[in-house]
Amino acid sequence: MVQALNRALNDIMAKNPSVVILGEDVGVDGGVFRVTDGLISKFGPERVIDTPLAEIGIVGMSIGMAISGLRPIPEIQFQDFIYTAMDQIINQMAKIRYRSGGEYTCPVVLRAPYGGGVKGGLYHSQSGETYFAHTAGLIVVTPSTPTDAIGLLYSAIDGNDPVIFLEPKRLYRSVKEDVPDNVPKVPIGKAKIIREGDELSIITYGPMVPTVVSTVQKNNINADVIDLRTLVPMDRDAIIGSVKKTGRVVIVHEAPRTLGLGSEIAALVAERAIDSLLAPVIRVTGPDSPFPYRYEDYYVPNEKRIMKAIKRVTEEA
Amino acid sequence: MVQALNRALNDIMAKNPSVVILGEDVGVDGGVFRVTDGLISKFGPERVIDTPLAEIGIVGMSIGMAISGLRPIPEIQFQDFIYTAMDQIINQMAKIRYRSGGEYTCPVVLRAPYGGGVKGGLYHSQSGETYFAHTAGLIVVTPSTPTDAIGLLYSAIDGNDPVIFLEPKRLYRSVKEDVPDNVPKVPIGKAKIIREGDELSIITYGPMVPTVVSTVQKNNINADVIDLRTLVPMDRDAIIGSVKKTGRVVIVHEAPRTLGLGSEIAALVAERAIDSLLAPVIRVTGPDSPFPYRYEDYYVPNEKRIMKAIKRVTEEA
Amino acid sequence: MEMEKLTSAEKSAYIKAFTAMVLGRTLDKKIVNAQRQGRVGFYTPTMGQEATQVGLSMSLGREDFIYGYYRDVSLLLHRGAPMEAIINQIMGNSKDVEKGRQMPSHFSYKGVNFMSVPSPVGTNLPLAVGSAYAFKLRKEKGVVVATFGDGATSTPDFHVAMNMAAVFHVPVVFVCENNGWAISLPVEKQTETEIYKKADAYGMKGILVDGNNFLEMYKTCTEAVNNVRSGGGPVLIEARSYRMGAHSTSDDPTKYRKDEVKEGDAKDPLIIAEKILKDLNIGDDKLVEKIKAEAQRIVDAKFQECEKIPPPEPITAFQEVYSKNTWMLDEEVGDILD
Amino acid sequence: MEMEKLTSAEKSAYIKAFTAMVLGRTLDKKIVNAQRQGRVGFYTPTMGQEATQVGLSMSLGREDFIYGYYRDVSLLLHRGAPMEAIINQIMGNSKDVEKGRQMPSHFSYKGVNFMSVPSPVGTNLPLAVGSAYAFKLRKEKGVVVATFGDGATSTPDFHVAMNMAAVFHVPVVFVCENNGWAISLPVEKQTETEIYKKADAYGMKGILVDGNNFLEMYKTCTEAVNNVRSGGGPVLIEARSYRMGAHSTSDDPTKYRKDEVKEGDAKDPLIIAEKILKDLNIGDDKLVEKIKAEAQRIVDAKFQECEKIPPPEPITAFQEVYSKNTWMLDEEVGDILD
Ligand SMILES: Cc1ncc(C[n+]2csc(CCOP(=O)(O)OP(=O)(O)O)c2C)c(N)n1
Ligand SMILES: Cc1ncc(C[n+]2csc(CCOP(=O)(O)OP(=O)(O)O)c2C)c(N)n1
Ligand SMILES: [Mg+2]
Ligand SMILES: [Mg+2]
Repeated sequence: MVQALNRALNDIMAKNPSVVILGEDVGVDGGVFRVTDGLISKFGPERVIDTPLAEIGIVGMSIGMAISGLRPIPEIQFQDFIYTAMDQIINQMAKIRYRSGGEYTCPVVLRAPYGGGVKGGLYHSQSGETYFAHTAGLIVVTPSTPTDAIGLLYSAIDGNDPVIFLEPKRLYRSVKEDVPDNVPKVPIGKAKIIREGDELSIITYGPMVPTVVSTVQKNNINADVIDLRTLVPMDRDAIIGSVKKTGRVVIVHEAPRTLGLGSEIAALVAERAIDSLLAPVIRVTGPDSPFPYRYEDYYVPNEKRIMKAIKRVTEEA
Repeated sequence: MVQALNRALNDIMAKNPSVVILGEDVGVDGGVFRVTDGLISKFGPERVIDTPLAEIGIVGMSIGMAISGLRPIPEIQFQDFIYTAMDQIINQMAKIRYRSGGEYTCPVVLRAPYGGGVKGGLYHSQSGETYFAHTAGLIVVTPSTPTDAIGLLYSAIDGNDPVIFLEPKRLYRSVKEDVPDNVPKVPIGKAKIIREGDELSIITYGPMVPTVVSTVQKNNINADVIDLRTLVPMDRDAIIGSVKKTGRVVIVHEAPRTLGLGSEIAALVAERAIDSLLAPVIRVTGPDSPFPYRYEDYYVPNEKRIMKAIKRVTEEA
Repeated sequence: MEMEKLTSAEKSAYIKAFTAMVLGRTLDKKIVNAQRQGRVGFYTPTMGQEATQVGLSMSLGREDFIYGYYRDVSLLLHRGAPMEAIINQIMGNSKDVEKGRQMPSHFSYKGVNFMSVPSPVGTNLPLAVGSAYAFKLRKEKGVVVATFGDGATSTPDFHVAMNMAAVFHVPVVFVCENNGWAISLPVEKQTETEIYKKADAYGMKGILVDGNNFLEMYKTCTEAVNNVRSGGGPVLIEARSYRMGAHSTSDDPTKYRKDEVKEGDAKDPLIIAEKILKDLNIGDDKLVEKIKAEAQRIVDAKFQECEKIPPPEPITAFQEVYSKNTWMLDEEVGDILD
Repeated sequence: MEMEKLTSAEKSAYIKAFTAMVLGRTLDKKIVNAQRQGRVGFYTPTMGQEATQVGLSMSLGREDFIYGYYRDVSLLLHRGAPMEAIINQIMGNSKDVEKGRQMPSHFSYKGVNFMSVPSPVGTNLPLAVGSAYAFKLRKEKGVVVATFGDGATSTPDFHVAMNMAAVFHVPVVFVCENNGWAISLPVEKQTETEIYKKADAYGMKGILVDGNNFLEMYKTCTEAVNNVRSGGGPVLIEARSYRMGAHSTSDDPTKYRKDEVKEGDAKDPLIIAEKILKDLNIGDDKLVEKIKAEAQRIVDAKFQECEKIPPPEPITAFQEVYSKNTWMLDEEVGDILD
């Protein structure tokens, strides 16, 4: 996925001279995960900007750049460090268009690696999608494959709204895929039905997608597997359509359970598909605790826990 | 409620010399809502501290004070301004005990007025409880009456965990009540069943409680009305118990719908009481938009919208 | 006062400046009164900062972009924003460009490149650096101006913006309108140093100027702005004045201060401006009175006019959250307006 | 080098200092090697900052409280934290006081008043001010020390902490361990001024010191700390050294720099310390070699010992989130461990 993102950024920057990249170590170093590798030598330090250590500045400058007509793609080195910039995100980025009566807009595409997978402990593993998804005014997307990463990035940069682009760092190097030459845009707001089945609906996204898919394959589960791709606005029709068909739901994500994205999905189901439900809606998620250095594998949902949930919803009358 | 809080703070400071208050304008001015009025002349400027304008500092200093044995009660002037301090809250306050292996603790009681009611527009009306409730390590409480405000504050200051104490500014002056001389502690984690009924369960908290109660009274609704009081950890048993009895649920809060607290409540119900459910779980909430200056009354749930929801769940088969 | 020979352009510029200051003051008092009568919801009086704002505005060009703050009424007026735009915002009526979404005093006026004001103090500063970066990258000649109070210098955003502006050497002018107070906190308790000296910490030039004197402001700002415009890098200007009114219409300053400067005092920027006009032989009592009377007439008329404008449609309160509403919002608003 | 007459207490203090530096360096290399062999998950080498840390530590008392950062290994050792505590943290084993919850290099050791290190850069600084406030309120004689890198000076927290420390006049010592780099960003691109000069912006004293020389550090810090302790208000000390290693074991510095200082160079703090010992006639080659050999022996032995310690129980990863687990967490962990 790192190479895919790098390729997409290359394309985007070559096509549009208004696009700039900024963040810590994104230039000379090429980013700590190498996503921006080589860009500075191609596009110069004016467009690939190594910033001082201040997320408020990275995000705040990006907002100002966008207001003044640029198309910034800031990088937050680890999503865990985004919170010093939270005010800029909640009170500025998400509200520029609204508060100015539509006279100013804020098309920033904010990239941030999130989730576990690098033995990073409580400060290099967080999954903070709830903080963004709850903030009206932000689009939130997350790819689960290299091709989707490119397609979503194209859509994000073509839109006119601020986008929080969450990159599952667990999948940066683990997923291999033949990426086609011409990757089409992945539309914002549309989920992908990865597999179809009748017995239950498994709803997931980002870092958990490969785990869910391999669990389903290995155990021959007859399930719809939905990769949300866009977290806000969520693809209600895909979710509700599937649940109406299967009547059983398992939601899988890595973020802590309480008010994790799963709670919104469960609420949508409880609001719109209650008549079709044949079993409790089960969430398989990270626990309501910080992310530990040791026992990462216990924190992150795994095959065993997913299977337990699947059994529970399918065995229920 | 302002007077009740002021009285409780007076008590607490008189009893425990380790308690300090800090924030913008909390001293000489007595707080912009007058909650800390008069405290500085009683307890001196060393314990009632007017700070420079920086929420990171107010929160960050409080955390350090708590680590070093004080019992700080910081005030954020409006909850909307807490986001510059979000990193301190998420990455420090909520994680001190955990990351230090329990060797250091962080008993800070962070007070912040929240919600609409003062014609404050998008930056003086926010209800950000989700941001805190999703953060493991924080206790989140919110009173709906002056007596509860005192009782919850006593519990908060007696505990050993960081508490986000959200004060519904809409109720600061609107609710009158005879507050008894000796107010008992309100236990953390326990909801209050304000009214009992059989036809449905209405779950709400903080600023929406009086609106829900008056709606139910005026329209003679035969409902359980549950005031959560503690948002984290939520009183699961009170919620599930009531839903099992009534089979119908309406959730009312002012925060935006997507990933508002209602989504967690709905998810709990969908997980644990699905067999008892006789109707969809309906959320009556603020919309997924910023809070407008004009048309505050449209943003905030009102009798009409609550009644519509009640009708919908009770008329359903 | 140095008695240089003034060109007629200079003379009319000074009269224009004085007029804007008088208009600002007159409008201010009108709104404060209207608020007391319940005709306006809220307001942050700007009295005492007219010279700071007008002097600054005189040094700027049309192409320059302003991240202002909630007291910048005289700046807006001098820069050419129609008075109606200000009053409509205060009233949040259907002609308010912000469509009644923001609290009074949170102005926006694209016609004079004045970006919509947020409430959280200091948070516009990093945006100003970003805009200035865009100007520099595109080799445009505009500069970006950020105004803010003394309280704002304590915020995280101030520090980060100053540092990044200096590191990236962008054309931004930071103007601290130091009115001595941040609600109840005097500037002496806000920080242990003089504000303009904070520039040193960033390798930036810091300038102190008398913000009560529009001519001093004009001259100092012109030099500073020209230097920024010609690639000299960012600058911090501290303009010292005094907040003559309450912090806002919700504030009661008697809780924490005696008003040290009152209208008509020698330090009142309008009194100083009047004296300048007279000393430079640009105006006399008659002119001053005429300008004041005219200002009152205009303010009264505009205010009355704007009060008749109907409120925006309720639905506008829930639009433009995105380029296209989400389905959630559409549904929710459907329910609300139903 | 001034040839003053040294007391025997001084002599042994200097030997202790040198020993701590050697231990720090030896341990550093041991861990970096172990990481390459996959025996350790991650590490942030501290090589080059030994003199800064040890000189600082020499100036402090037991009662002082430290908000350190991830490179403060030599500081911990000199202050008396057992080497096992450091290695156990690196390994996250069952004797790690943090119970394997934190990444390597995020030390905690209450026995020497060293607060658990978080990753987000700079964010400990406001905490240090709060702790210092507590000390002052209770009239205790301890001072609070916050250490951090050059990169940290750009953070919001740095600004706010410095300003509040000065306003409240609390006993806090800010020590910037300026090693020239923040990952790939050289300090010249981090900010346009020298770091110690940033103190001026807060009305605080700023001091520049050679962080490669433990004796200079010791003397400068002692004076500064004593002044803080006696109520002189906070201070900012900039100690200049050089990050001789990679930023971390995940970093490849060849992408962005040539290593300007190598082990054994004249600027290597250990070489400087050796020379000091010899110049002051405290030690000779033999002593130095003995200390080094002894250090190697200790490090090897301790490392081997700690490697045998079993990991913590999985359940410890999900405890102490609160004083008492929530029902949610209990349930979730039940499911996880089931
Ligand atoms: C981040 C933040 N914290 C608190 C407030 C509440 N508040 C509004 S104005 C103000 C004082 C601002 O003082 P200053 O910057 O000097 O500007 P002035 O009002 O004096 O013009 C405060 C504390 C806010 N708007 N934003
Ligand atoms: C707020 C935050 N942003 C980014 C990072 C990632 N990061 C870790 S260390 C570092 C550089 C720190 O440099 P400096 O403060 O000079 O300390 P040094 O590592 O040189 O000792 C960065 C950017 C972080 N830990 N915290
Ligand atoms: Mg002020
Ligand atoms: Mg460094």
